[in-house]
Amino acid sequence: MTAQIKTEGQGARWNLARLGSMREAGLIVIILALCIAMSFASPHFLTWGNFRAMLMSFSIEGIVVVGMTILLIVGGIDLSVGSVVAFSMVVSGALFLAGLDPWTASLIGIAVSALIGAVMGFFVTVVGLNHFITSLAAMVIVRGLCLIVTKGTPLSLFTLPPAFKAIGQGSFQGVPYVIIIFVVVVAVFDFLLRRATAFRKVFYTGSNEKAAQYSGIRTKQVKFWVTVLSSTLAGFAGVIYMSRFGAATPTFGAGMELNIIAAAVIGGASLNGGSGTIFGAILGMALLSVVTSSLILLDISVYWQDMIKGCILLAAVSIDHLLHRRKA
Amino acid sequence: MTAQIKTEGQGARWNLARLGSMREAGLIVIILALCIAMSFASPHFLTWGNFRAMLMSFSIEGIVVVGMTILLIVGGIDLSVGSVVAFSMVVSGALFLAGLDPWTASLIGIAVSALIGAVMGFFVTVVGLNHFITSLAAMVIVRGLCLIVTKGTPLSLFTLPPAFKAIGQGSFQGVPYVIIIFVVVVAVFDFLLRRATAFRKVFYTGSNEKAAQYSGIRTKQVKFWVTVLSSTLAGFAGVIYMSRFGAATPTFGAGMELNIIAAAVIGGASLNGGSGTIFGAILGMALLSVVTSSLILLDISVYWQDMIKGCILLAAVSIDHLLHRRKA
Amino acid sequence: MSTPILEISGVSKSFGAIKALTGIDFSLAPGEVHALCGENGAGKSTLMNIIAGVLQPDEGDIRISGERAVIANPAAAQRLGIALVHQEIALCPDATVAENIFMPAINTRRAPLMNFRTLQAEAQKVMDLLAPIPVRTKVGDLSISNQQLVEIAKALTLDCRVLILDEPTAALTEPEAQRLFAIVRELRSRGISIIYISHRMAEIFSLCDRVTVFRDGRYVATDEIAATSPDEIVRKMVGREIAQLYPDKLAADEAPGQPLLKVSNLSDGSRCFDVGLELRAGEILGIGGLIGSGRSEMAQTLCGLRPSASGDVEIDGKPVRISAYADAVKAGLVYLSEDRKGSGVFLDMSIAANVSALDLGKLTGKLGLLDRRAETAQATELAKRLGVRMAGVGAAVSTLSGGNQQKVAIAKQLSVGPRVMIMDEPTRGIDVGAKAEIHRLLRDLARRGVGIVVISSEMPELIGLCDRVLVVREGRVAGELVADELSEEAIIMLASGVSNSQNTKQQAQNVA
Amino acid sequence: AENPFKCAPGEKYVMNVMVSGVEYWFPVYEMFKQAGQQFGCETAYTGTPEYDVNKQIATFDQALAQKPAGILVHPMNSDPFIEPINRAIEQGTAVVTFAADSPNSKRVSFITSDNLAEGTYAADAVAKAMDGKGEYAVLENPGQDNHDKRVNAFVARMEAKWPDMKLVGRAASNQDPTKAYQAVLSLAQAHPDLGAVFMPEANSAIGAAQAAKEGGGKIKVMLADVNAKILDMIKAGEIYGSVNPNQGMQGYMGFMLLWLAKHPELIDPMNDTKRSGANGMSVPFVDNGFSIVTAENADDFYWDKYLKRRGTKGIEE
Ligand SMILES: Nc1ncnc2c1ncn2[C@@H]1O[C@H](COP(=O)(O)OP(=O)(O)OP(=O)(O)O)[C@@H](O)[C@H]1O
Ligand SMILES: Nc1ncnc2c1ncn2[C@@H]1O[C@H](COP(=O)(O)OP(=O)(O)OP(=O)(O)O)[C@@H](O)[C@H]1O
Ligand SMILES: O[C@@H]1[C@H](O)[C@H](O)CO[C@H]1O
Ligand SMILES: [Mg+2]
Ligand SMILES: [Mg+2]
Repeated sequence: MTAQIKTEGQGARWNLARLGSMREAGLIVIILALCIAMSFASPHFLTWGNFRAMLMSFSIEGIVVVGMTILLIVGGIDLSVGSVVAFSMVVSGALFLAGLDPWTASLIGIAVSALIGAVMGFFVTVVGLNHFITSLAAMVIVRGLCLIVTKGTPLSLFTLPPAFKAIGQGSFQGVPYVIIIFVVVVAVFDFLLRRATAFRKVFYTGSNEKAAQYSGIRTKQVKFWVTVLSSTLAGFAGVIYMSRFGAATPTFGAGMELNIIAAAVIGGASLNGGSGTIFGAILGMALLSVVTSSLILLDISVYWQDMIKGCILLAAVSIDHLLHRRKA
Repeated sequence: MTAQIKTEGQGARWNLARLGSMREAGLIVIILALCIAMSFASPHFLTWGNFRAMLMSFSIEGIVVVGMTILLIVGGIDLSVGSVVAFSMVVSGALFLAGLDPWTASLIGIAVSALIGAVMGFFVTVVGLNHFITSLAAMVIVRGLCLIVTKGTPLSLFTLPPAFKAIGQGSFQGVPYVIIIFVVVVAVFDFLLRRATAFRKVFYTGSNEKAAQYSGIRTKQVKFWVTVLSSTLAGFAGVIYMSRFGAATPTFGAGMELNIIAAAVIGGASLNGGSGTIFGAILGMALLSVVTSSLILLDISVYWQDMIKGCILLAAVSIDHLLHRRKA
Repeated sequence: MSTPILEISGVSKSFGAIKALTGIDFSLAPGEVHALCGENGAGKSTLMNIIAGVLQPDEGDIRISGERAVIANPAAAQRLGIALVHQEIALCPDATVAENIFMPAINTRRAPLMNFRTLQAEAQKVMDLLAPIPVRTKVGDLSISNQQLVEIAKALTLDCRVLILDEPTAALTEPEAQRLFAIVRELRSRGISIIYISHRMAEIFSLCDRVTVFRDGRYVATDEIAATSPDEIVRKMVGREIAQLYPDKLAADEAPGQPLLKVSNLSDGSRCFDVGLELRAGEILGIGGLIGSGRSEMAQTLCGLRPSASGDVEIDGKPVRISAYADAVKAGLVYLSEDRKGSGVFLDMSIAANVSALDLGKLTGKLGLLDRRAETAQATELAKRLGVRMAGVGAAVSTLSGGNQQKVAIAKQLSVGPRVMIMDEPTRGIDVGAKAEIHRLLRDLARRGVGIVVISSEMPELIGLCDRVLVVREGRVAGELVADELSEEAIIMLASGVSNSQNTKQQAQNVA
Repeated sequence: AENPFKCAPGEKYVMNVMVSGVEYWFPVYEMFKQAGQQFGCETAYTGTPEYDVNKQIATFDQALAQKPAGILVHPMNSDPFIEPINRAIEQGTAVVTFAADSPNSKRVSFITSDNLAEGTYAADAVAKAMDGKGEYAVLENPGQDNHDKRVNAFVARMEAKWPDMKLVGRAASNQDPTKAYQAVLSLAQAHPDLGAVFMPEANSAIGAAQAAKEGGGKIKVMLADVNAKILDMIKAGEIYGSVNPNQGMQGYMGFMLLWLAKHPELIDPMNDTKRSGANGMSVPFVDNGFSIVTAENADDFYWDKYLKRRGTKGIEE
């Protein structure tokens, strides 16, 4: 039978053919093509400095993307991430200003974010609302909480101890900690999502919740915890932003959700659940980032930037789609 | 057979029981309850001036909601509506400033909006991208076009002839034309969506696209035209905004999409397609509007407004959901 | 007799105003295969869902080995050793066959990481018992009948005491069914108790030890198979005698009329090749073949539901170009899908809306408005004719039992008054009585000049109903059997290609 | 005679803005409120938390429905406010615009800092610090009038007065610190000699300053407006400086203008307003001035310290 042959041939080992058949291959090619074109167009593009800059610009958001992708896979969505990022900053910042050490303050900030996720999870699983409307309400409520805590003014955390600031601003052997943290988070969750038993249930629940239930999976629990995870990662990102900017801005991250969701969707996540990868989502983020910074490097007029950016985005996802469809 | 009896009992005529069994009953009750509470809390609430302000604030957006709801029913989504509203304004405005009469200019503005819808429809149906990513790209591109046309500065259309300005600013027997147009558009599309054969296909396509194909429905055509309709209505709204504001602002409507989608979802539209009503979506819009304006009337501190608004929203949709679920 | 492994007493269940089960009693002995019979909508699946923890009873008791049990969810049922193969396929389309098969095990797995290699090897072993479906395939890419096999394989992995099979063979052909029966017998010999739901009497009598009949949500009787007969069971189910299972065929002297449908050279380049067929007025043409032989794809290609590479189609002697299904419908050619849930019905829409989906035009008034009165009338009329058990035509199709959903799908085809109907597994999940009714209806239509093509995996149906049967193998027409040649052996031989008699090949060429 | 500078019972003055939760407005309202109290008037702070002209007009209309004596409004866009402002005037509510104008409406006065002067001053300061020679870039928020004015004035001044200052990049940061951060990083990559960056508001500056700092601190960050974080960074030398509109005067004088517009009977200028029936209070434009914030005076601009010093509840009263 052809079937068996195929199964044996495709061992667990990596090889080029397998790489080519990955969902992400198209995106990789497109990003590489853009990078090559850019390296001709601008002498500054292919420099470590520029790469560092691009990586820095999306690595903290990348942590949020991880949570969003997992949530999309389970069939959910989270519009509140921008607000939660800000709230985590604001809570940690306010506690620090109130005299707590910044590490404990940050842990509390993250815990509070997780709690917000738990409340959303409650409304989704127990009350039975959908993720869209629940997280929309949460987005508004949590943004409101930011205003209440800060009275509308950014908290200046100038006095944060250097050890804490180092997370966001320092580097190890020339590689910023932020990038290291980002890579670790992405690698860990990408691995877990592909291999961990617990995370497989996320796919099953998102693919067909009923079928998952019939297999004994407590899909509500799965959805609950994924919702908590997404908020927790947003909270974690908030703390790193705080360390990087040395400030806690109540308006921070407004509108961020769209970018985050776009990255995940470009990377292959479906809004209907059941599919998506962390690696793809990060590539989606990278694509958006490369395009944005290329336009600045090329000194395109601000009036034209949006238009060109949108067109490149549309072209890229179309090509990716066609490449992928050909294969399927 | 019980079946027959019930069928005969449910004539085309309205009756209270039928009203109670409507999907929208819960929302109506919630909005009424809020209004009654508010009329005790503030002497200004139950005044024509306040109602006029609330109606005016959502009637033009209400036209956009109509298109979005139909698009959601077919299983799509449109993130570009805010940009298209602005572009329609900007194109009509620029043409008017270039010497065209405002009516022709407006028609062209609406036609251009329809064209944008057609391009999105092309990418969705022919290329095969999803609505989310297509309309996200369109949102960015069209916003860019607004900036290019206006060089970023609002066009002042002070010289628009009074007859044209009257659409947005005038009234008939004390009722603003804007409100009249809104009511007519909503009534017409609500009726069509419930009764017209063409719109029934929208429901089939959104409910189960494959089954619709297996019923001989050209689902791609359906999706295409609904996408065009959504953009066209956004363009129409843009022209009315232009008349109302006497200006064409390139940044207008940024972020509008979330509010619009939220209204439709609160009103019972599903992001997975197949269900939704115009009437429900407009009630959703009304709910958001009543909550917002109540907070202002009650003189709630700005710090607290968002938080309270979000909580009321969450409570309202929870109650609606539970009322509805009890029935089902 | 020893304590029953499963004992149901006084179980009732309502869905709103509909009483699906009323005071049901049922008992399952250790190591028996117990058939459950009843008309569509009698409440069989509802009871099984209660036993498997999917639904909660309104009242009544469940005892497992004499102990009262509350089965709060499917996981609880699994812990009690109850496994259910659902009538409606419920698999995760984005996951592989292997993962679907072992999903319950993955759910309870302690180890933090998956071991895909072992998983796949194990899954392939289980799968191969039924059919050699590669387990790395995504379930969403499988045909509906292969999905059904995956469902069964999934249940076989459970270490269960009670296995429930809810119409497992509805979409299976004889060889797969036989493999399943062998497995069932093997399980019985290991002391596992099995509840077997089917509308196929032959299966019940060859496989089961006892049979229980439900009617209208009530318990009617339980008998030893040895002490009863198909006729008696049918009488208990339906409450009357069914005189004749299949309608009369075309008599030998009744020559079929002019050609209604003529197909030549139809290929899609991947799954069907060089197909030719001719359908004449008055006859019912059957199409047989093994699972995955490409019958469905052949029909879908013909109707414009899949792209075709070549082929000419004539309807009523006139050539028609079919590039989309809408063209076919316009030309009077309709197709009933084998995948009821996926492409046959709109689950969350009303019965009336489902019935009218195929031709809205005739319900549309001058202003482009839908005549809802006419829509209701049409649905009511057809539902009555097919005996759909429902609350009303305004009810969502999702509230119907499987067989009744199938009737709605058929009603949709009938609503348009087609010239030619291609029906893919038309009586899938339909009870004996209704089936005879539908067969009579099809024969009636044929006599009135409507072309009927029936694709069926159920051999008796092909033999009992059709005047002529084409057998398909690997996407090609392998041969044709006319009325007096029709037998199970003949069909199987052609379908599996074991016979290489000159004769068959000759015939195949003639047809092509 | 009796002191005429007193409000009648129930006479209420309202301030109306968009993005109402943002710090910029608070010092404006603080002095608006103080002036109101001194006149024995009621005051209220209203607006929408969103950056959305449609929503702001809704709040304006709602405030109007309560028939206040006057509204001090910051119109997010000019022309959309023509009709609402004119409607207010017709119903007898006085309207004064601040910080941004609606010039074609019948508003009585417009009070603002001089955005052109702010941009010009900022340009001079930056150029001087760089000895008149080097590369600079700007971050923008295309579409908001007062911000565009500042940026355009900044660029125009450089071109006119500082020929050796070269504009090497413009990017849209749209008041978003992360966008500003990414833009400055990219600009610094494209132009290794970039010496300064200007932006017309404070939100972007938090991100821009961080990026400049990570780039080794060669880039001078100049902006308009302040907040606590900006002030700290100015003091630490991480931000070069800021031009800050004199918000308090905007509020206080804004109130005075409104009050006078509501009580034109108090004045009797030698003109034709009596004859024409127009409002005799006609001061079309007031410049409330701006401050230059540097490390030396930064301490005076902290909102929380100011609030503590004054012992009031800010916008919550
Ligand atoms: N979710 C539901 N909502 C409302 N009614 C339901 C629902 N599920 C089942 N029913 C009703 O309960 C009755 C019993 O259905 P059930 O599916 O148990 O029948 P069945 O015996 O399995 O029939 P079939 O042979 O067609 O599968 C039917 O009348 C059906 O319409
Ligand atoms: N989308 C698909 N992608 C890949 N293979 C498919 C797809 N759909 C069907 N197949 C395969 O094509 C073959 C033919 O399927 P088809 O459904 O036409 O056969 P059939 O003779 O009607 O049998 P069945 O009883 O399974 O319906 C099967 O092996 C099936 O698994
Ligand atoms: O930047 C601020 C605000 O954005 C507001 O427009 C008021 O004036 C400016 O100084
Ligand atoms: Mg059933
Ligand atoms: Mg088939």
